[in-house]
Amino acid sequence: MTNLLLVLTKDPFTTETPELVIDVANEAKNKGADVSLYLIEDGVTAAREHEFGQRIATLQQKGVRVFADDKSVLSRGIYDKLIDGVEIKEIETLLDFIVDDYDRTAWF
Amino acid sequence: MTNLLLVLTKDPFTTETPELVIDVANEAKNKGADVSLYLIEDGVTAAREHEFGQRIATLQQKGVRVFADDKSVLSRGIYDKLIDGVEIKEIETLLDFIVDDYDRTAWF
Amino acid sequence: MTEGKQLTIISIRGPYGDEAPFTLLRLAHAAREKGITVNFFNYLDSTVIGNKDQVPKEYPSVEQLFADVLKKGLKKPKTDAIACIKCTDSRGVTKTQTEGVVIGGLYDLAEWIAESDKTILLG
Amino acid sequence: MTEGKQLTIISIRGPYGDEAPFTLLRLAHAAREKGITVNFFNYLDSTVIGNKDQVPKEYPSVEQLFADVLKKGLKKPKTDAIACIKCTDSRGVTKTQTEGVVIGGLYDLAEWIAESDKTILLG
Amino acid sequence: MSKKVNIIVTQPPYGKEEVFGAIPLAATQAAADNEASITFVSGAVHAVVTGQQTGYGDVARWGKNIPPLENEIKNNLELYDFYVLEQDLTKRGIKDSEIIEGIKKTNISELTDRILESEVTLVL
Amino acid sequence: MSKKVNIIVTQPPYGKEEVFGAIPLAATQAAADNEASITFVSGAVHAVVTGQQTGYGDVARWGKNIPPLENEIKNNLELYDFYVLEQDLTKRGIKDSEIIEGIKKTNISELTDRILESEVTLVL
Repeated sequence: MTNLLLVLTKDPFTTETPELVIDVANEAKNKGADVSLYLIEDGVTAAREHEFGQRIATLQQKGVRVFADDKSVLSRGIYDKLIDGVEIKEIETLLDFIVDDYDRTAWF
Repeated sequence: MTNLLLVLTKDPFTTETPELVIDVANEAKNKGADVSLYLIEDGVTAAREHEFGQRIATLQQKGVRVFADDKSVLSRGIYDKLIDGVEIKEIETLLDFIVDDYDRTAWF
Repeated sequence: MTEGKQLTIISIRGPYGDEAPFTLLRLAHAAREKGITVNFFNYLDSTVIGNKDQVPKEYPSVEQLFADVLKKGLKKPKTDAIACIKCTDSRGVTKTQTEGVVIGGLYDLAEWIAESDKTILLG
Repeated sequence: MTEGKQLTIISIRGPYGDEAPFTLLRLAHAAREKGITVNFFNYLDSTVIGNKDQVPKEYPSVEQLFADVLKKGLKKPKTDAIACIKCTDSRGVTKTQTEGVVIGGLYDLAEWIAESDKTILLG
Repeated sequence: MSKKVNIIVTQPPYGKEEVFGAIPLAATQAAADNEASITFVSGAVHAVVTGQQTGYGDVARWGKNIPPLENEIKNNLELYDFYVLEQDLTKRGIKDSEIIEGIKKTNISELTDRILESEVTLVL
Repeated sequence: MSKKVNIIVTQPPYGKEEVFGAIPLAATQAAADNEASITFVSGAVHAVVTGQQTGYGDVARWGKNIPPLENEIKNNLELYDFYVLEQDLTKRGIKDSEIIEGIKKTNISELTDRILESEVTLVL
């Protein structure tokens, strides 16, 4: 089973890219891949409790793990405003994921 | 009555900006302003015959004039693919509009 | 009727990555023909527009075209250009601006806005 | 386990206008601590990352931080950087790259991709 | 001649430089007797959230931190008006209680009024 | 070790440089025995339209014209695969008859397969 890490750097709605990432995450999961979503830069705003955050919560229910970059979350003042189950991580974790833990990384 | 020129440089859907421009055009028209929409750069793709083009056609029906930049249209290969009533103009026209013909220009 | 009018054009996008600097040049050429005075204020990434020694292989040279516009703008109609010092300092392009670009700041822009007939920002 | 692995990081965004160059630096610092070899390929607007004499007033200096990463990368783990020549030529920054940046091209990148364990592009 | 300068920002803070660039651009207008305002729309609405803590790592290594935009906004609140488009807050789930005190919520109707009334509109 | 390099472009042609940058990035991969492909999604789907005529004005003044991306694509069609995401074509009203011959329509399922099968995915 392939491990796929999807990294999202973009704010939802402002651009169309986050929607594509959700579509790919869903599809990869349907195909049996082990999928994680890592939010960094403006991408962390996607996990706020709102319409888009709900779509991420739906991914979580399908077994997608969701991570958010600590510095990105802090600068945007949303440390305690994310949907349940989002794991806040340091950049070292992201690097480990890319280099070691995941077979594939797609950075959006 | 204020003359307002809205210039749109962005592709619809790829970013959220074109939707804001449609909203402002509608609202300005409702408030009695004389409104025109000038499409340039990626903004010319907004006037293709499709979902977004239909929204522009609706603006036209409300009396909004719509222009498109010649060079932008040619480079994207869509000279003959725009909704009816879009007037294709050279950059000199846009400059005249900004400097002389319109009271207000908002360049998005 | 446009002749003798003054237009301020603020830019924020850099050359080649975005189409806006080409739009800037097209507007500049048109303004010259119509006798319109133009003030260019290059802000944020657009301070790279005036960076020297641009020799793009496949694109027209934004720097050369911009320098040419400024040179012709020594005579009526005037064309002036200011690059924001905080932005040029950040990017290391303060000392490498093409001839005709003056290093200045946002206070200069405020005055240009006040005295110009129209001001636009090429986003 | 990560130690001794090789990562290629392609960038396309310029400094200050976008957050990606700061992410690049954070990844570089983490890679050094973990003993990962990093190849930086600066493409399109990101060729301005290595431009000399950046003295931002309010931001950390991307150039100085990048130069520091490259200097430390002379010793194990290695850190190398190539800036794409067509992109540096376009922007006039070929001759003003900070110490440690090598001018190269897309063929170099293809080889880095082939030999690296992983490659990412910071969009 | 003094002018009304209506600044609209569309890009998200920190990810893009537009918010950071708009704030001093508005602040300096008063020096030429222009009257400025800033309206945050689209991704820029994230700029209004309180509690922004910047810094990418050890300051000794980084030289300095990125300036918190919250402070930049607060330092300018007395000088000119800040607005945020309500519909874009709602879309992104940003609650009223999160908004920096002094920033005013606005709507398309008011934004359109500002566009029609201001001699200059600048969209970043 | 040769690798599959899956390049995805999201930004509109001419307005942004990403399409222009992606094409040679893919073309050079073969030199290191990598196997490349490009998939146009979001605003980049406008790149597949035939009949692109570039030029901002008199070439004597401009030095040269912007390269037509249509030609760049055609010159590389034999070297590697070009895909375009069908749902984003539909959204923008681009008809099959407008697409440069040789570019293949694709969907989310196939794009996901390429992401899972390719050692490297690069999104511009």
